Amino acid sequence: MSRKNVAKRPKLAREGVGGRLHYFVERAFTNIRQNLPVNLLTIGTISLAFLILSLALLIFVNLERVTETWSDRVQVTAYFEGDLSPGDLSTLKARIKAIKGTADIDYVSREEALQRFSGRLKGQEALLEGVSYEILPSSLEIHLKKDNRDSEAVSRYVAQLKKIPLITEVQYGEEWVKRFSHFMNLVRFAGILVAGFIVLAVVFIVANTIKLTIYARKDELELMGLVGATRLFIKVPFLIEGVVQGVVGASVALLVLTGVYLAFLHNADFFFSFNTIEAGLLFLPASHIVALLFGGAALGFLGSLASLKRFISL
Amino acid sequence: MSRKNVAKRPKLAREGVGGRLHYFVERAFTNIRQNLPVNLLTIGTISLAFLILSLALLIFVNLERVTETWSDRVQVTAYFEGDLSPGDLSTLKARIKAIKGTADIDYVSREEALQRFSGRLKGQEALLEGVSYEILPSSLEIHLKKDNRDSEAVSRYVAQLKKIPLITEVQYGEEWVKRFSHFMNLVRFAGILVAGFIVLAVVFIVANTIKLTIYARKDELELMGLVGATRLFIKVPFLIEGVVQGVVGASVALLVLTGVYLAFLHNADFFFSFNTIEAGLLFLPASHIVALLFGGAALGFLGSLASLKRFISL
Amino acid sequence: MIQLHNVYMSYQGDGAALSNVTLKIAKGEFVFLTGVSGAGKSTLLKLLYGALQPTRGQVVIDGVNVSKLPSSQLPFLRRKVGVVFQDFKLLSNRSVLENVALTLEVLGWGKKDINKRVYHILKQMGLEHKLNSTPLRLSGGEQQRIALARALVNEPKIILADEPTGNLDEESREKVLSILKEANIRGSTVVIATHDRRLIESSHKRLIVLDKGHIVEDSDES
Amino acid sequence: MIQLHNVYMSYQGDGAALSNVTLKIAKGEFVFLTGVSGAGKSTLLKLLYGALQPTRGQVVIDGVNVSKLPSSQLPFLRRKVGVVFQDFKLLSNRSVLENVALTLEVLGWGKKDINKRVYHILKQMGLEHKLNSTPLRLSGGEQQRIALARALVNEPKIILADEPTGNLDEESREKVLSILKEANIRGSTVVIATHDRRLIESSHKRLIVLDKGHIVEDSDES
Ligand SMILES: Nc1ncnc2c1ncn2[C@@H]1O[C@H](COP(=O)(O)OP(=O)(O)OP(=O)(O)O)[C@@H](O)[C@H]1O
Ligand SMILES: Nc1ncnc2c1ncn2[C@@H]1O[C@H](COP(=O)(O)OP(=O)(O)OP(=O)(O)O)[C@@H](O)[C@H]1O
Ligand SMILES: [Mg+2]
Ligand SMILES: [Mg+2]
Repeated sequence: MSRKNVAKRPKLAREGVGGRLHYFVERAFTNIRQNLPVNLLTIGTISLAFLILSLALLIFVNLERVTETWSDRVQVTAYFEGDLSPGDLSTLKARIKAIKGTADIDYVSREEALQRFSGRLKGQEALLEGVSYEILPSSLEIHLKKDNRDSEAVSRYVAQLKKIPLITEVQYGEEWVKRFSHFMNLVRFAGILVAGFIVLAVVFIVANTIKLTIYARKDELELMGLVGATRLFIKVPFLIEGVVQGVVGASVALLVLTGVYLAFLHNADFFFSFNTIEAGLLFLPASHIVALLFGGAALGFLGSLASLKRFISL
Repeated sequence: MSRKNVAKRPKLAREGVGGRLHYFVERAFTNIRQNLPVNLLTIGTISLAFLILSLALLIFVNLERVTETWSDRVQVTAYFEGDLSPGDLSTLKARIKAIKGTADIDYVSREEALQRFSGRLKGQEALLEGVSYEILPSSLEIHLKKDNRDSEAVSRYVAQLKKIPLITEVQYGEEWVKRFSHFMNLVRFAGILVAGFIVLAVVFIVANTIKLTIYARKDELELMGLVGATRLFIKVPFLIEGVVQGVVGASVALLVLTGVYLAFLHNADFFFSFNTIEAGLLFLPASHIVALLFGGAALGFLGSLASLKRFISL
Repeated sequence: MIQLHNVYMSYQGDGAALSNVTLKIAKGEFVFLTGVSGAGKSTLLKLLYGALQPTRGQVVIDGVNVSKLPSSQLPFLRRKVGVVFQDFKLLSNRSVLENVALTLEVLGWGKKDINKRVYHILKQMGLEHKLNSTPLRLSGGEQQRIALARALVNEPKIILADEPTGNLDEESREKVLSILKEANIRGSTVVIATHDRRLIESSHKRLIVLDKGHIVEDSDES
Repeated sequence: MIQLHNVYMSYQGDGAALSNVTLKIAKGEFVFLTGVSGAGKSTLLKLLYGALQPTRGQVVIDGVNVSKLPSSQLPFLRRKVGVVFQDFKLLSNRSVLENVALTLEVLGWGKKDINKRVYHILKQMGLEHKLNSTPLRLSGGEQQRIALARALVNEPKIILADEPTGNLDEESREKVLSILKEANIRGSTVVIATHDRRLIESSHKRLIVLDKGHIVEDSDES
């Protein structure tokens, strides 16, 4: 074999970016195989961390849903003098509809009002003896749109409502709305705090774990440099490896979560005669699932990148 | 130096178990110092895992507290024919007190009943015009002890109550108690599921991490064996190291949690005019803190033990 | 002191690294083991300190049949044997002092005695000034001498040295050889695996030659 | 090809490992570097492949001033230099094939060419049957020859071999030496740090002797 043959390097793996990428991906998977125990430990840890994260998300999503249901109770009741003709009623409804934030309007007649009232007095029906429905006023019950249910928005809405001449009185449980609003803010604040916390913790756990695995392979990093590999050449397979670990970890977490969710649905149904479908226990929406997978990829990538920095200072 | 001098080994480090232990502890701390980067990563991961765990516990403790408050609403109202003389009333109270599960008894006179009623009718006071308080009956409101608030216990209690001759009617919102009971069971089930989940995840994360760090030191384990160290001699410093990592990790987590808790107390107070002390936001009780620290120690110990098994097969 | 009887050793899946090796080394002997690269020298030594179990045959060290020794007893055999590993096996995160001290710590020596003894042996090796260095900050020959110091520091009954002079200059080599000979005079049985013809020739000691796992020459028997 | 000018090298906190070293090695030369253990041979070689930067002085390789080279250019210098490390630095989780192939992968060779070339060089070393072994399953001498194969496989312009025969028998040593000489004939500049007097004496090549970091003898200049 003459020098000429060798000195001019033979044709490259596959020329161009594609060939390079192919080499890097192959290298990354070979590395995973050759460091299988460490990789399994890493993927296991990432899975568990993501399991906690996705569980927290699942709880968050369902809590959000519950509080939404609760906030349906934020409703404004508008009273008006005497009875209205059907024509007047529909003009009134139209005017109310025109106010920003209105979701739904229900007409409550005197008869209905009385019925409801007697319902609330269960056990003390004696009280209603001799009370005729004419004592009770008819009213319009207005449901507000989701974004208009906090205390400020409601009072703004009520101010608008009061401007309509036919309406004589508006009731909306000011105190209750205020407290509810506070409570919601608090829950949201706490939720975001907890979620942020968990995200941070998961990020650091994953980064730490990846750092440990790269630590265990610092000899390899050193040798690659000594043999003439560029920084990029050394890093790329590790970065791909990190992405694979992150995505696989996140996927495993999501699979386990799905399993647990289904098992829970089933058993809750069975043990508590609690109809979970009716109760509307939600799974993570697709957007969250995609975000988690991307998060895994990003975390694996960035975790590897940050860890490599310490060792590659060629 | 003659052979005789050396062959008979000089006096031991410190004879006995105490001396050995002293050596092992010293060795463990030297090891931590000599493998500081890896140890910091491990302790960091353990801290974060425990932070999630202790946060979950904190939420759990506070939820428990909230649901307890809610369950205060489970109350049984006993009505009786006409007015009772003070003497009769106290005999009645005594008889009720004697029933297992009674916590508190409040006498509600007719006047009070009317007052409450009008309170509930806010905005529709017109209805009460001409109603005298004599229409309303007086009653005894009975609060139940914590353990007697689920649907079965309540109906058992009511059955007992009904046996008392003076009492003509008992009301306890059967439907509501049933639903509340179900809801509580569900919440408790979900809570335990989530907590168990997190505990498991944390256990595995910590074990995995310790396994990684021991993996990085398998040369050391091998050499110790070759140099004539017994299994115990090799393992003990690693086990101590694991315990230290676990305890330090758990402690850091608890410190951070305390910090966040205090910051939250302060800011919630400020931003939401939400009086956190009145609302009774609890910190972890001492028992939980001790359990977490012991858990950290146990986890570090067992994690190391399990990991070592793989490498020490002398 | 050392007896091998019909020892046959093959690593999983491979051919035999040792075949039908029968060997007797008396207490207090000084033996060179040689043979081309891959002949089985290191494998033979590994059998003697119980890092490997023979596939067939018996290995008896100091009256103990190693192949039948329960693993809990192995450490006590190893304490009688000082080994210089061909790849040194120094712990890179511990100082030179600690590396050498390991052998004595395992025996339960006190700190003071350890420090005194380690200093003494490092001085013999001419490396007392490297006491607080870590192995990665030493030259190859220095590392080799640390490995030797660790093997000799507790004056073991048996010394097994696998290529202990491969990274040493003439002068250091002589010094190491004389240290080993001194240990031999004080009663240790010494087995040295080496390629160093000059070392062997200058010593006039028993020589065992391995080839492809067979003993092809034993100066004691011929 | 290689020029050192007033090079002074001291590891942090320690005394000088190299003092005032001035040296010129022409393209195509074959040089032995010797000196007692700790004299500074490995340190000198490390300067030549950019693993260390001199504390003072200039190191020029193939027209490039290493001390002024931006770190992003260092890999391209290293591709011209094949190094046999004193401690081998083989990757224990990769096969022999992969270990040797590394040098070629870095250069972007295709898989087929790599396999062909690696097989060829391993055959030269007499180790083609160990292609799929991992380094930990090889004898010391076999490992050393793998390290040599990795350094030579891409026929680099410069070959730096740090004690490349310390674990080899006479025969393998001759073979290794002849392989290095062949590479030299094909144009590579070769620098060998060694303690092996016999190797040096039998070769009649330029000899540089280091002592305590100083060049005390250079057969080319005397
Ligand atoms: N762990 C192992 N697994 C499989 N084969 C091995 C292992 N260790 C050694 N071998 C093989 O066994 C044979 C003998 O190896 P050994 O290390 O005993 O040789 P050696 O005489 O010490 O050689 P050297 O002089 O090169 O150190 C060699 O062919 C080697 O490849
Ligand atoms: N990384 C380092 N940090 C500090 N000191 C070092 C380091 N590497 C080597 N030394 C010291 O520098 C001196 C020269 O070392 P070098 O490795 O160059 O010697 P050498 O000639 O190769 O010796 P040998 O023949 O034993 O391999 C020695 O005293 C050694 O202890
Ligand atoms: Mg060997
Ligand atoms: Mg050297």
